[in-house]
Amino acid sequence: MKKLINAIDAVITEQMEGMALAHADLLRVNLEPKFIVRADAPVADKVALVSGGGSGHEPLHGGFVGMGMLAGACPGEIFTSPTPDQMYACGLAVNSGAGVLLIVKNYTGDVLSFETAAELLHGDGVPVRTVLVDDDVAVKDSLYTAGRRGVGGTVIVEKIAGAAAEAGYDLAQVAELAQRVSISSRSMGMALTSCTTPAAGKPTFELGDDEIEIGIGIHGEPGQRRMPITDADAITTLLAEEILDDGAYTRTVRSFDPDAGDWVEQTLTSAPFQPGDRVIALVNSMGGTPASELYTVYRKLAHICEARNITIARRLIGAYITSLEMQGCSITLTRADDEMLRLWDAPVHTPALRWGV
Amino acid sequence: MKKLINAIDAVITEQMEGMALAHADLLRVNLEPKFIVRADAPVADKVALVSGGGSGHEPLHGGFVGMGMLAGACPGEIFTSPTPDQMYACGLAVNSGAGVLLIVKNYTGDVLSFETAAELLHGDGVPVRTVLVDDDVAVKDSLYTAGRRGVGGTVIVEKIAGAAAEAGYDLAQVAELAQRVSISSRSMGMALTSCTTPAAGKPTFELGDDEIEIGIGIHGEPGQRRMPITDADAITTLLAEEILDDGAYTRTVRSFDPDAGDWVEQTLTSAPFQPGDRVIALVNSMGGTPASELYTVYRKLAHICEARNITIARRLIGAYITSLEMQGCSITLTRADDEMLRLWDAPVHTPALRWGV
Amino acid sequence: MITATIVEAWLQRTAAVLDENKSYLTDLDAAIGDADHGVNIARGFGAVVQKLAAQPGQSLGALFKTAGMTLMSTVGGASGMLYGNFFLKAAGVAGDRHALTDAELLAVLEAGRDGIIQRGRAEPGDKTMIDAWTPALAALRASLEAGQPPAAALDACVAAAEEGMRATIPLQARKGRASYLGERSIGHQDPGATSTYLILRALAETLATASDEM
Amino acid sequence: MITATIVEAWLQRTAAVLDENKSYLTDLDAAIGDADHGVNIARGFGAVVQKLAAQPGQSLGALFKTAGMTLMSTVGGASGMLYGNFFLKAAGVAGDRHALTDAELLAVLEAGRDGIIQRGRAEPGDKTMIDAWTPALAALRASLEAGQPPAAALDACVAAAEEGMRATIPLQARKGRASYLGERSIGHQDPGATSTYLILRALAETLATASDEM
Ligand SMILES: Nc1ncnc2c1ncn2[C@@H]1O[C@H](COP(=O)(O)OP(=O)(O)O)[C@@H](O)[C@H]1O
Ligand SMILES: Nc1ncnc2c1ncn2[C@@H]1O[C@H](COP(=O)(O)OP(=O)(O)O)[C@@H](O)[C@H]1O
Ligand SMILES: [Mg+2]
Ligand SMILES: [Mg+2]
Ligand SMILES: [Mg+2]
Ligand SMILES: [Mg+2]
Repeated sequence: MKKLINAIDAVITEQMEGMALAHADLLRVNLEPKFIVRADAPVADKVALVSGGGSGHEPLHGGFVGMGMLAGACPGEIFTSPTPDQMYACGLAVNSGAGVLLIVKNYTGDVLSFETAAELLHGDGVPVRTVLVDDDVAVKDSLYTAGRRGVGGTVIVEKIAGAAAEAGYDLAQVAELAQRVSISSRSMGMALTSCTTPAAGKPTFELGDDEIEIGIGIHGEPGQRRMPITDADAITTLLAEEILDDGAYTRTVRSFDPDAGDWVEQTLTSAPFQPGDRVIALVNSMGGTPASELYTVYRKLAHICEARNITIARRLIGAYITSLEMQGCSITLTRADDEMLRLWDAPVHTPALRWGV
Repeated sequence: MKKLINAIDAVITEQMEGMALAHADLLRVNLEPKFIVRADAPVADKVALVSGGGSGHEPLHGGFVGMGMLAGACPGEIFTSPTPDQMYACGLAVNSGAGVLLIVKNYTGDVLSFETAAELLHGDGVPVRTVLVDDDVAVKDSLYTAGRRGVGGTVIVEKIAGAAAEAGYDLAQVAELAQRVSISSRSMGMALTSCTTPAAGKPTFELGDDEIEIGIGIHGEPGQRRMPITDADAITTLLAEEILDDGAYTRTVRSFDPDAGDWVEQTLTSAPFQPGDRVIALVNSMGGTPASELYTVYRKLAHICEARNITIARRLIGAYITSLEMQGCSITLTRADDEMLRLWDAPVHTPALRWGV
Repeated sequence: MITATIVEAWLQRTAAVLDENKSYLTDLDAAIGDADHGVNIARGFGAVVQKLAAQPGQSLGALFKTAGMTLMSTVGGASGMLYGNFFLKAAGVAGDRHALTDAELLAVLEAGRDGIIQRGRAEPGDKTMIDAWTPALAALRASLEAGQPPAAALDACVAAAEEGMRATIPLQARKGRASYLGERSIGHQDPGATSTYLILRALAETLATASDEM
Repeated sequence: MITATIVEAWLQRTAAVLDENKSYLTDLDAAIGDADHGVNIARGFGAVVQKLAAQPGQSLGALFKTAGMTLMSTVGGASGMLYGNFFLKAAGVAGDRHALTDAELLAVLEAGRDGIIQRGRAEPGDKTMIDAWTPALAALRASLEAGQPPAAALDACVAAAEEGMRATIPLQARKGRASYLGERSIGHQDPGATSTYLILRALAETLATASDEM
């Protein structure tokens, strides 16, 4: 295992300390329990977005803490959900009274932890709502699985909902919008290589020299299937078609209703992409793939979208939601309306995403 | 070889096409000969910065084309200097009449090509100057070598000189400032893994599972020495001390003087770092090292600088000058005065660096 | 009677056993999950043991609550939440008792198991830890109701847990991370069912040692 | 007389030989450089051949100029600029001639070599292509001045180039990318000196074939 780390137990702590030293103008770091908050949190009268998840996906989520995006982020151990005490303490630290929206990627561990945290925050009188991100089309059905995983769509949800919070939307409005962005997002990823968690010390899965893994998540877990390596255009076509040809997807989502003080279930359907749609596109590196290769992918994606009369209205190309040093990429498309595009363009100032300021 | 590419011959072209599709608001791409220019070039009354070098170092240089940084960039084949016809055509395309500054990383091929291009541009009546970047302290002497290589300092030079050009400095002033930033910069890099050029199809050098290479450049060339892998703090200390303990460095630099219409030689000395210095710090990924690990390096670097009473006034942490998918990092420190810091903070809007706008 | 001392000994033995089986569990999780089950659960029970050592003389309710809260805040991931919930619900039933009869032990374990189901909403056959818990506690209840001595009842419980664990191999996962693999999850033993088996085995062994010593 | 046809045949043979030796040269460059010499130079001479085929009947000056400009714009890197300069300077001496005497050939080659030195400012012993060019052209001049027949003179030239190439092995590089390696450049043969040897060998072989055919 070759990494720029020190003691394995200290990896997350030291990365957080590094962030605190580098970005004192943007964020503050708390180590026990671990969370990261905006330097100016709580921000009066603004809804606070809190997300979190296993570490190893940087810049997600800590790199998105700052003006116009997250108020707080809770990093777990590498590839392991954070714990409810982190989310609870983070929620308390960022709540201005306008309430907290918990952005939850759909993994059993994350869901269970955020559910507990939501109940704890509610118990303390914090107005709290939750939104689930489940955009990974590699998972086909929601009936016989834990449902689609939350992957690249999370970045889009955090940016747009963050801008809405900054613009003064109230908690119910931010939650409704976030849910809308979430179900408008679809992603698909692939790996050229595996990755190695410091604790395991060896690659999570083995890939042959001429094999690639299609339909991976973001935790070094094996994907949907394995195939011989092919070229960038073929890989891009495969990922894009999985997304663009994906039919309507229906799932039952549990979210916390602060008025009822309880969980409510909603059945939500994502409509398939259609000619005429405008989308935000994310071409994302899994960590070890350099930006140069992503442009080759983007080139093909742009051609495919054009041929289907889908307009890429905005795009983000880089490493935004990663699996440590894994080589590979994912594509996310989010169907966007005017409101979403306006909020996408709104100023954001975080370590990993910055514009308009 | 596992990469997101198509035909090997098309790698650079397709990446450029991807950039053009992704960033039509920022830049235009020319394919024969290959160069990238600001969408609004030539910009009236503004000095135009042109840089270039082998490909494989993305985002350098094409990712830095845009408002407040480069007017043009000339990508060579992977790890191979671009050719004078590219630089010549690019220089003509961006010259508004205020002249062109060629930013040259110190490699024999680059230097010879830019020298020829400067002569050609001068022959066409374009006011042209050159500045050499040679900041790699891994190269010890300038007498028995081709001199220090241009590495991370290039990013700092391009940002600050770009801001100066945007602010209306004239050609001589931009060149003088760029030269000052260049000789105020020192860098040192290391590799955890090698990298593979598409043409070669196999790693440029072989590194054992528990070896690292210290003092690498950015072309997959072997470094200064090889040692057993150690932890991030030890590696950071080693890199930082090479930079901070580096004595005065003197070299003879050839630059083009448009008034004389000829080359002039100047002997320039970089003063060593001193307690009390303010610096801009770049902690850079060689391509395959994820941002998370860079924060561990930054943490230690901050401690080291603090102990030496050197103030990190600004910092940049990410993949800015890479060697394809190589894992590893480099550190660059630039001694900065008020003018440089002001220009550093000035707005910039390019694919890979953006703030203030 | 199962005293607080015995329960602490159980948790200590569990911590030791999980630590020994850390790589084994993580390897199982690497096959159909994300390769963290062993490391995380061993860290969590290690923390429980440390916490309990610092707070001696608690009631069983307090002791289970400490265990549950500690697991929730140190394990991370699905199993941390689920085992955490197990002990929180167990705490509710144990209350301020300092010892449990065999029947009470059964009630405590069943409440814990129900807590796992309540949070995780897994059903038998979903290829989760529930596939070990459910047959194990059914066997325990049946043996006790048949009037078997506690040692034999617990042996039956462990045997059923082991069988339930092995029976996860041919199943396709429908809950948790392994469900993403679809048919590719078939042929692998569920890591959570395996840790459940180890926890119950540690309980049986602890009780056996304790009664030997009496 | 060395006609334009012979010169074109030389450049064709050079392109073929460099293409055959592409991996060999690139491997030499991998050891002390950046692993691109063979690929780049083969691409460059391939382009020269294509360009010349499209522009038949040029004077030797025009022909060398095309070669020089093409190398400069297709090779990239140090050697592209240096070999490009070689042909540009050679073009200046060849002028509008359509054939060269042996003495004129020597003058053309020497002018080209001086062009390399002028741009690259390498000295003998710096471990560059100059270490092949300088002894090779010295041998050619000496042989011709000693009245040897052109074939023998060119054999001496090639032998000296080969010796100069081999003599780069123990040297420490002081110019070009290999100089960054310091003492680690010792023990490796310089790729540029090797391509120079191959270019001169192709010249000797071309002239030998041409005179056989006469
Ligand atoms: N919904 C659920 N109900 C019961 N057990 C579950 C559920 N989801 C997952 N598990 C159990 O958790 C185990 C995985 O635990 P662990 O690896 O620690 O969590 P994670 O998948 O978050 O990394 C699985 O093997 C399974 O036994
Ligand atoms: N200053 C110089 N003068 C003469 N030859 C040089 C000089 N610098 C480099 N060379 C030659 O160039 C060769 C390397 O060529 P090449 O690999 O194509 O260029 P690069 O180093 O730019 O990749 C070296 O082996 C050496 O012979
Ligand atoms: Mg996990
Ligand atoms: Mg080169
Ligand atoms: Mg797991
Ligand atoms: Mg080379």
